[in-house]
Order: sequence, then C-alpha cells, then structure tokens
Amino acid sequence: MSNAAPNAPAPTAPPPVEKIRIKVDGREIEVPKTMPDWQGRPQPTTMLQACHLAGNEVPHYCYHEKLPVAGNCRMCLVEFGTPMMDPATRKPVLEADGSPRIARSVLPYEPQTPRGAIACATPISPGMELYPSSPATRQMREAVLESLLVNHPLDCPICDQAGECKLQEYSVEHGSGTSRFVEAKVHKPKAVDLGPRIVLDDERCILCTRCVRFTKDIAGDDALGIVNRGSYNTIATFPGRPFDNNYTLNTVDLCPVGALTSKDFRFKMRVWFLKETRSVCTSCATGCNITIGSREDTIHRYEPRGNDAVNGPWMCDQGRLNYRWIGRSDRLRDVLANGAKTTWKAAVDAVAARLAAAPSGSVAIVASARQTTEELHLIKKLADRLGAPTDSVPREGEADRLLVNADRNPNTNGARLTGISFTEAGIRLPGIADGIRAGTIRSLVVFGEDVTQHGIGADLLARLELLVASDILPNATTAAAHYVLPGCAHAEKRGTFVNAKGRVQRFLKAVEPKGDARPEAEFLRELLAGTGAGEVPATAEGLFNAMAREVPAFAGLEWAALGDAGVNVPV
Amino acid sequence: MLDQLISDPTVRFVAFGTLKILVVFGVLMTFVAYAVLVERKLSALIQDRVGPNRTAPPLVLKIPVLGKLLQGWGIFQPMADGVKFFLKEDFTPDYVRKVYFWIAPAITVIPALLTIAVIPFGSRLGGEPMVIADLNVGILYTFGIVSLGVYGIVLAGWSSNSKYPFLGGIRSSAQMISYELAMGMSVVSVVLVTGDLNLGKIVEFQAAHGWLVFYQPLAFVIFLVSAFAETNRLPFDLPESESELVGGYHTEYSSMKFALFFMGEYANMIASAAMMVTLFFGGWSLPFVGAPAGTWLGGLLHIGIFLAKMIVLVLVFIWVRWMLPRFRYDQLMDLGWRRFIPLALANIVVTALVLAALKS
Amino acid sequence: MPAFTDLLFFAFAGLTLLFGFLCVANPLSRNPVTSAMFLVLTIVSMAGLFVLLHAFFLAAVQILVYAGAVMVLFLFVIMLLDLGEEERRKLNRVALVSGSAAVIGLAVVLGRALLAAKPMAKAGAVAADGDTGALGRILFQSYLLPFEILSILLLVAMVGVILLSKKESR
Amino acid sequence: MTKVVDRKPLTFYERTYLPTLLEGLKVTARHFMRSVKGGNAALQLGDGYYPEVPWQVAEGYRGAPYLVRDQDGNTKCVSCQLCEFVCPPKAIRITPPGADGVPADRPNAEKMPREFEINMLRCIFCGLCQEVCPEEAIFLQKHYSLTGLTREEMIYDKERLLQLGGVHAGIQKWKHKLEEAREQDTFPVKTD
Repeated sequence: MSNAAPNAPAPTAPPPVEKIRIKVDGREIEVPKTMPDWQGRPQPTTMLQACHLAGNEVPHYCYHEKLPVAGNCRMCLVEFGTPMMDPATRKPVLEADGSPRIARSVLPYEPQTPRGAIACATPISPGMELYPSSPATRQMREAVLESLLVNHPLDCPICDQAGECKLQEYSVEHGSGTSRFVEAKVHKPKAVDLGPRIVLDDERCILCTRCVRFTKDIAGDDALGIVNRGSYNTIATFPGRPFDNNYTLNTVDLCPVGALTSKDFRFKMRVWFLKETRSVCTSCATGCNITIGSREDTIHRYEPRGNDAVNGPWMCDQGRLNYRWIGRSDRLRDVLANGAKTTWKAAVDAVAARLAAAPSGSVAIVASARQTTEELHLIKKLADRLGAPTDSVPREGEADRLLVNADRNPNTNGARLTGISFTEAGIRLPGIADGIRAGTIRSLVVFGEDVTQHGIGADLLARLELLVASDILPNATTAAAHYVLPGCAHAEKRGTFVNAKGRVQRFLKAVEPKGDARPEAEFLRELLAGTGAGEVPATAEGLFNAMAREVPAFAGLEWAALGDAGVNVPV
Repeated sequence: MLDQLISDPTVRFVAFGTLKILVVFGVLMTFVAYAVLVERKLSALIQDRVGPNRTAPPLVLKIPVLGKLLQGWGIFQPMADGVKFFLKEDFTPDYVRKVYFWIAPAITVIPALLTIAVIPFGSRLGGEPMVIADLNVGILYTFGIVSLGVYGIVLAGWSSNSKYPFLGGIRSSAQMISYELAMGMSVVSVVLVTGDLNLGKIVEFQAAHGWLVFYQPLAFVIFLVSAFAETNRLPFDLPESESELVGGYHTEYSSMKFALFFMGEYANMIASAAMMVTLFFGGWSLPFVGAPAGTWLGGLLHIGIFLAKMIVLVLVFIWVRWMLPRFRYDQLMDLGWRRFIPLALANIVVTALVLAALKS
Repeated sequence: MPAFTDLLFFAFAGLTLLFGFLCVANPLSRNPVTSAMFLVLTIVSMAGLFVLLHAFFLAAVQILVYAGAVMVLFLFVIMLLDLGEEERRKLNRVALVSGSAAVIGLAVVLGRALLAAKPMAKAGAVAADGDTGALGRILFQSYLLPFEILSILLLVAMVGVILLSKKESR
Repeated sequence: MTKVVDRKPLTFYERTYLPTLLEGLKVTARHFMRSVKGGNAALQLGDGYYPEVPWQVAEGYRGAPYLVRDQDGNTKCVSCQLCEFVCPPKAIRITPPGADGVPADRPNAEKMPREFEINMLRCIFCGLCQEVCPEEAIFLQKHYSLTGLTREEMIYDKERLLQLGGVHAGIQKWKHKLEEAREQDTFPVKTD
C-alpha cells in the first residue's frame, strides 16, 4: 500500500450493504441493514429510517438527521411486532399457513394498552413488522401531543413560529383537537434574552434538546442546558454568560416550536407571506445554499437550504444576517453620466462608443469576485475585444473550522476560471495602477469594487480620461466615475457562483432591482454588441450554456443540469 | 356691403351650413341627454318604481310648486349626469392597447352624429332647405357611415385586452354585419318605389303619394328590427349584455370615455328614428297634405312634425327595451340570416315585379 | 374653385399612399390590427378621391362594402385567431427577386396603359354627379357578361365556404 | 334515469314572435298605466325614503370591518396577520411591529400592529377577517355607506378603524394568562 499517491484512483464503490426484509403497515419491503448516522458513520437502520424508506413519515421533534439521537420527545412512538421464537427450540413459531407468528408490542398485563418503541432510536431486525398507521400508534401520538400541550401557552397569534411550527402541524395531523386539561398551566419566563441574536420563550419549549445538542456537538460551544425539574424544566445558559457564537441562529431553525426565535426576524413578517427563493450566500467562498424569504421586493430573512456537499443544513449567523444592504436606501438607482441622470441607452451607447474608439491596451477592467460567473465571462470577452488587462479584488478574513472560509468573495474561483484574475486574485492590480500612473492606461472600467481601497487611489482615478463604474452601493470610485451604471445584488438576478471547492451553484431571483438598476449581464450584453464584440444570449440560462461551450473549465455543463445542489468542476 | 355678402351664394352656404350644424348638434345632444332621462323615467313607471326624482339645484327648489315638480320629474338629472361623467376618475388600465383604447369611444360616437347630416328634418325655412347636406346618395351615405360605427365597438373590445370586452367586440362585429345586410336590402325596395337615393326627394315623394310604410310594411318591419340590432338596443344588446359579459365592450371604460359610448348608443337610436321617419313616415309631411313650406311658420311646423314623429319612434325604442328579454345569440343570427335576408330579397323581387307591371 | 379641388386631390392622394404604405410596412407597429386599420383609412381616403371625381355612388359603396363590411370581417378573423406581433422577417433572396420582377412588370404594364389612355376623354360624362342610372346601364348592358361571371365566381366561393365550414352530419 | 321532456313545437304564429310581443306590450302597458294613474305609492314624492331617512340595518348585518378595543381600552389586535392572509380582495394591509416596534398596550400580549390599514374600496364585507381572527379584534359592523373624495381617504388606518370600531367586551385572554402567571410565585413574570 503506497501512501504516496497524489492522484488518488477513482474511489471504489462502497461495499454493498446487507439488506433485510421487514413489513411496514403490512407491506413487505427490503431495507439496508445499516444507514449513515448524523456523522455519516454506518449504524443499524432505525425504525424511523425504515418507515421513511417505506414512504411513511413518522412524526418527530427531538430527532434530527444531522444531530445525535436523544429520544426524549416520544413523538415517534410506533407500534411494532417481532417474530415469535419458541424458547425451547430457538425456532420461529409458525402460523397454520406457514407464515411466522408475530408478537405485537402490547403490554402483557394490560393487553389493550399499546407499548410502542421510539422509532428514532430502535433498530430494526429481520422479519420485524412496523405499524406506523395503526390505531395504537395513533393513540400514542395523540397522548404524547396532549401531554406536550399541557403547559404550552397556545399563543400562536403572537408566536413567530406560527406557520412553520411542528407543534401546530402535528396537532392538526395527529392531535385530538380538544384538551382534557383543566388546571392552571405552569407559567415560565417569556421573552428571555438568551444572547445577542436569540430570544427564548420558555413556555413554548417542548424540551426536545435539539438546540442543546447542536451547540454542544456541532457548534462546539457547550452553552445551553436544561435546568430545574419536572414541569419547571427550562432551557438556560450559564448565569451571566450570553449564548453567543457564530452559529446560534441555527438553533432557531432547529427549534420545532416557537421557543427560540431570532431577534432579527422577530415580529417582522409572518412566514406564510414569504416567497421562498433558492439562492446562495455571498458572504464567503463556502457558498452555503440558502433560501431567501421575501415579500413584495423586501427581503426578510435568509435560511440555510440543505446541501450535504456544501453546508449540510447549517449556515453561520454572519452570512445569515448579511442581507440588509440589499434594501438600503442609498442604493445606486440612477444611471449617471458625469453626475447627471440619464437613460440606459444613452449611457451604454456613449460608453460603448468611447471604449470602441480607445486604442488597444489603453483600457483596463477591474471586475469583482462577487459577480456571477456569467458576468465575469462577459467582462472577459469585453476585455479580449479591447485588449484590456483585467483583475478582481481579493477579500480575506478569518476562517473557522465549520463553514466560514478565509476568502470572503463568493466567486473567486469563477473569476479565475473565466480568466478575469490570475491564479491569485489581485496580483495584476499594481500593474494597472502603474499603467495609469505612466499614462498608458487612460480608461478604466470598474465592476462592483471600490478601487480606491485597493491601490488605485483617487489621485490616479483623476488622471483617467474615462472611468466607468458599475456598482450596487455608492463609494469613492462611483463618486469619481464619469459613468455610473447601477447594478444588482445577487438576490435581484439569476446566475452562478463557483465556490472554494469548485462547486458551480446557481441562484435565482427573489426581488426586483431598485430604481433603474439592471442585472450587469444585461448591459454587458449591450456593451459587447456596441463595441463590436458580437451578440450573446439574453437569458441567464443561455449565457451559462454559451459560457460552458467556450470556457474549458465548464465544458459539458448545462444550466438545467446544475440542479439545486450544484455540480463540481476541477479548480 | 353686408347685403352683398349675404347675397353671395358661397357666404350664404357657409353661414347657413354652420348655423344648421350648430343648431342640429345642440338639439341632438339635448335629445340624447333627455332620452336617457325619459328611458329611466319610463322604465321606472313600467316597473312600478319612481325613477330619478332627487336632483335639483338649490335655487330651483325655492320656487314654490314648480321647483318640487321639476325635481320630481328629474329634469335636472341629465345635467347632474353630465357633470358626474366629467368629474369621475378617468383611468386607463395598464394592459390595454392605449391608442385604440382612447380612440374607440370617439369612433363610436362620431358616425352616429354624422348620420344626422343628410336627414331632412324640415322642408324649408326662409328659403333654406332644412338639411345639412343635400346628398344625391343620402341613403348610401348613411349606410356607409353607420357601417363604420362598428369599428368603435370592435376596437374597444379588442384593445381592452380583457375577455368580456373581447367577446362583446366579436359579437358586435358579427351582429352588425348581419343586420346591415338585412337593413340595406329592406331599403332597396323603398328606393325602387321612390326611384331616388336622395332623402329629400324621398320625403317629397311621400308628401305627394302618402307614407311609404303603407307601401312597404314588410320593409319597415325589417328595418325597425335591424335598427334595434344596429344600435345594440334590447332585445339585441348582446355586445354589452350585463348578465353574461359584465358590460361587454365598455367593461374597462370609465368617466367620459364611457359616456361617449353611452351617448353613441342614444345618438344612434335617435338617428335610426330620424331615418325611419324619413324613409317610412313621410319625414316632415303629414299624410296626404303638405308641400315644401313657403312661410316661416310653415317651416317651423314641419320641423315640429318631424321631431314629434321622431320622439314617438324613440319612445317605441325605449318601450321595447322593457318589454322583451334578450335574444340568444344563435336566435339573433337565425333571425337575421334565415328570416330577414330572404324576406327582404323576396320583398325586392315582388316590389320590382309590381312596379314593372304598373309601368307596362 | 379648381385650386381648392386640386389641393383636396393631392391631400387625399397623399393620404392614400401614406396609409397604404403604413398598412404594409409600418415601422412603428407590426400589429396586424394596426395594419387592418390603416387599410380602412386607405379605403376611406380613396373614397375621398371618388368624391372629388363626383362619383358619389362609388364612394359610398366603397366605404359601405369595403370599409364597413369586408374590413370588419378581416378584423373579426384577426381577433379570433389572436394573431400576435408579426416578426420582422429576413429577406428571402428568391422572393425578393421574383417579387421585384413582378412589381416591375406590373409597373410597365400600368405605365403603358396610362400612356396609351386619352386623358379624361369622356369619363366625366358617364359618372356625372354619381348618376346611379348611368352606372346601372353600363353595368347591366355594356358589361353584363363580366358582371355575371363575377357573380358566379362569388357564388362558387360562397358554396365552397359553406361546404368547408359545414359540420359532418351523419 | 334521465327523462327527456319534449318541447312543444311552436306554431307558425308563435314563431313570428308576435304573441310574446303583444303579451309584453300588454304587461308593460298595464303597469305603466297603473303607475301614471297614481296606483304606485312610491310615485308620491316625499319623505320616508332612503336618502332622507337612513336605512335601519337588521340585527346581524355585516357591514364594514373595524378594529375593536377591549374593555380596558387596549388594542385587541396582536398583528398575527391571519386576516391579511385570508382577505379575498387583499384589502387588509398590516405592518408588523418588527423587533424594535412598540409592544402591545396590553401586558403580556407582546405585540400589536405598527399600522393596520383596510382599503374600503377593495373590501367586500365578506367577514372572513372576523371569522379568522383568533383575538376577536376585528368585527363587521353596521356601516354600509362609506364615501370619500379620494382613494387615499378610503384607506382607513389603525387609528380610524379603532375609533370607528369602539369597545368590544370579551374574554381578556392575555390578562387572564398574566393573572394566572402572577399567582404562581415560581417565576418572575415580565409585565411590560
């Protein structure tokens, strides 16, 4: 066995998993004997997983695919039966027709009372029969729900979870509709300030401990715990220590009820109004998959979208809260020519004419690794046409061990693969600055960056004959620009990013651009036509497919084939 | 100098022409406005209701008995309606084809007004013929102009870009063409009898020989029914039928643009009535008496006679609206194509034969 | 006032040509309904020309039949078929050549006919003041055969339409 | 079993539409004559009719929806936005308080709308908002004749709705919860 094999051979297929036969609701199916647990290690298949494979979802609160199993909510109780063994012969007892006799899980001393097992933690065995739809199972679920609701305040009208609350959903699906409980409910603290981003309502908590397990086992910050006894059980942090790490808001997603709510989203919008758009987080090169919740062109929240190849079901708080700039009131809304408002046609025509007239090599383009791959590809085409040097701007931060990448640009790899920047972003920038200083570069086109922060100061910008800046928010560069072309945030257009691991992921449009702003690809297309670089497709799909044909790194890819999870390319 | 000007035929023509146009237009508009009131009052009486009886300017109400009476009759209602139409919000939906949407109401109302130009509404007044344009082909002119009226409705329906108006427009185009044929053919026999296309001559013929309705009763019936269809009045108001098409072609219209459609319908109705009076009821003449008036009084009397006949016919139009339910579309087409056109054709043949026999 | 009539003639002739052009090659709109409406305007302006020739009957019939009936049917069909904006097509070379050949040929024939014709010999006498009687006499005496043939042609077309549109009945 | 009812074939006379015409003429003429002769009481001008004497609505009439206060004068609405969601013509528009918005003026209820607007031009008085409201905060009341000179005027804001709605004495759920909590000395309860 050589350990010096840099080019690892194609991974061998995992050994075939042994299958066992069981019955779910009287229907015989074959399930693998082991399945991956929350860390991906093979573990004996549980009843819950088997029911899932059989197409029968078992309700659950504490169980979560990506968390250790706790088995404390009891919601997943399922009636089951196992083949009877003759204790003397150790042989299965057979019915008259030759089929094995099944022992149902009812208590021996109280035969009418079901005695289910928690499906999330009970492994299956050959010949087992599961009854997730039996009257006994239904009765158990009803009883569990009634007990969970004993102290629940039922304040859904003021609860942010309403609409995506598991307690609501299961009560409708499996609950009894009425309560036999007449005593006063136990009242616990409401609106407890747990940390800088989290509010806890103890009355609503059903003590599933998902949040406790997440912070301990995933985030690695053992901050939460359960204190007190019996009816007075509550979630709490260590006295005087706030619940504050970069992943706290995941507990809000995990919380099946409205106990943990986000301060940022608190009382902002009811979830049933939110339009959900599949998108990608732009805060770092990890490219976590997100769902944008928006209503009428206002973004209200980001939520992580499960993708095991990128972020699992999690995302960091920093990325999640980084959406307010899209709705900022000082967004660039107008097309400006020398400070005066103008139309897109006039501005694009003028810029195209001046760029087309500029001698080769006198134009430079600074693009941004926050732009979509398609836009970067179009910028590269434009640069090739004009003979212009290009680069993008690096943006570094601190990485952590979980999701945050040191590269804070979402599309550095896109910029590299399309040829905008060299192997490392930003190494051509000093050359461009020198060119401006020497007077060889007289026109500069900047996309989405403030170049005064990156070595091309205001004094250099003042020397330029033509400075075109396309950006989303105003900065020193747009203030100095002769032409300002307002662009769009990722939530306002469609496109793809290539993350740090080379995964090409697409994102969709959630809200309309502000003011006159347009997606960059649209006016790049017009600039290309205006400078005589030819026609390119008008849609994001067409652009991506055309780019895949032209750029070797994306060879063979298609927009439609990217799917929701993305596709890896070598980087 | 002034005498010279007055005696100059061109000046006379222009001056009297303008005067006649203004007067006729004013009278027509008043008729349109009050036809609406009469319709509302008459329908109310037929349906055991009261009708408009609330509108009155405060000053009028102060007049002891008359004020209350005028208010009760709703005399001021048309004025209030007019003011309301002007003040209502005039909106254009976003999704319409704007140019057509804006010109369609005008196209509807203009032909209706143009038709009046050739109607001889009196004999002579001070030596001046009481017709705005004494055309040789008056009847054909009327039909040509009326046939253009359908564009207003069709374009309104199409440009509204909405399903009910569209259905209304489609219905209207088919209905108008169908009944134009029957109407035109019914008039052919009238023309055969009089031997002239000039409406003035036709009236003079009737003044001499008696009303044409007695010569051509079948032609009159066909013309009358077709006139109902051409003006989109009940029982043939399928282009706007409220119960199924909301408002038909004018569903998306409001304010003055809607008012133009409304005025177009009533102006059309009055024009049809005037046409029928001219063609079948001897115009300004009374049965078997009357020649072009020589005196001012006679001239005014003739105009009065014409208007009286016209009002009676307009009342018939209004009465029928509250008498009959709407036809089904296939019944409407059946009536037009399978009853009226063959009947009108037969009428032409019979008339021609009789005329030939009389001549020989 | 001959000058005034001439002015009117040029106005109507110019409008006819303008509307005709807009009907087939409207640079602003490729909508079939717009084209149809410009055709209506063309027909109406042509009726104006007839009026200037004192052919009132012809003018009235032109508006009545073409503008009032035929074009309404056109519109009816356009709306029912819900035709969208017409795409601006690339010129087909074969069509271009054959089309221009046809236009040139037609122009030559028309030019020769116009050159050969005697200017205004007795046209005025025939249609004087839109005399329907004279028109009728020409139509039913001099040109009876062509008239009847045309009528039969229309009849054939009508029978054809009825046959085509009739539902199969067993 | 379908039963086919044969239509009575019309006679030629009937097919000319004449009998129905005459019948219609008879009916309309009869009513017209009766009205003209004064058999129609409504013809008598005078008072006692709608514009002068407003119409008295019946019990249970469903007019315009307004917000109500509880017997302590507090806003009952908690901005749950169910009415906004259920409203068929989308006449209701609620601006939620947000994280930094004013808390409810009732203790324990945590929130109330920052703004609550009903566009009375859109409202169809269907009553679904009243039906769906978990707080009994919105009621269809007896106003049926709402007028205004501008569209903006017809969008009733929270203040106006509350003022028009008046007081509705009912179960004070949140107050009851607070009192219940105060009786349990185990936990401190925030009252504001």
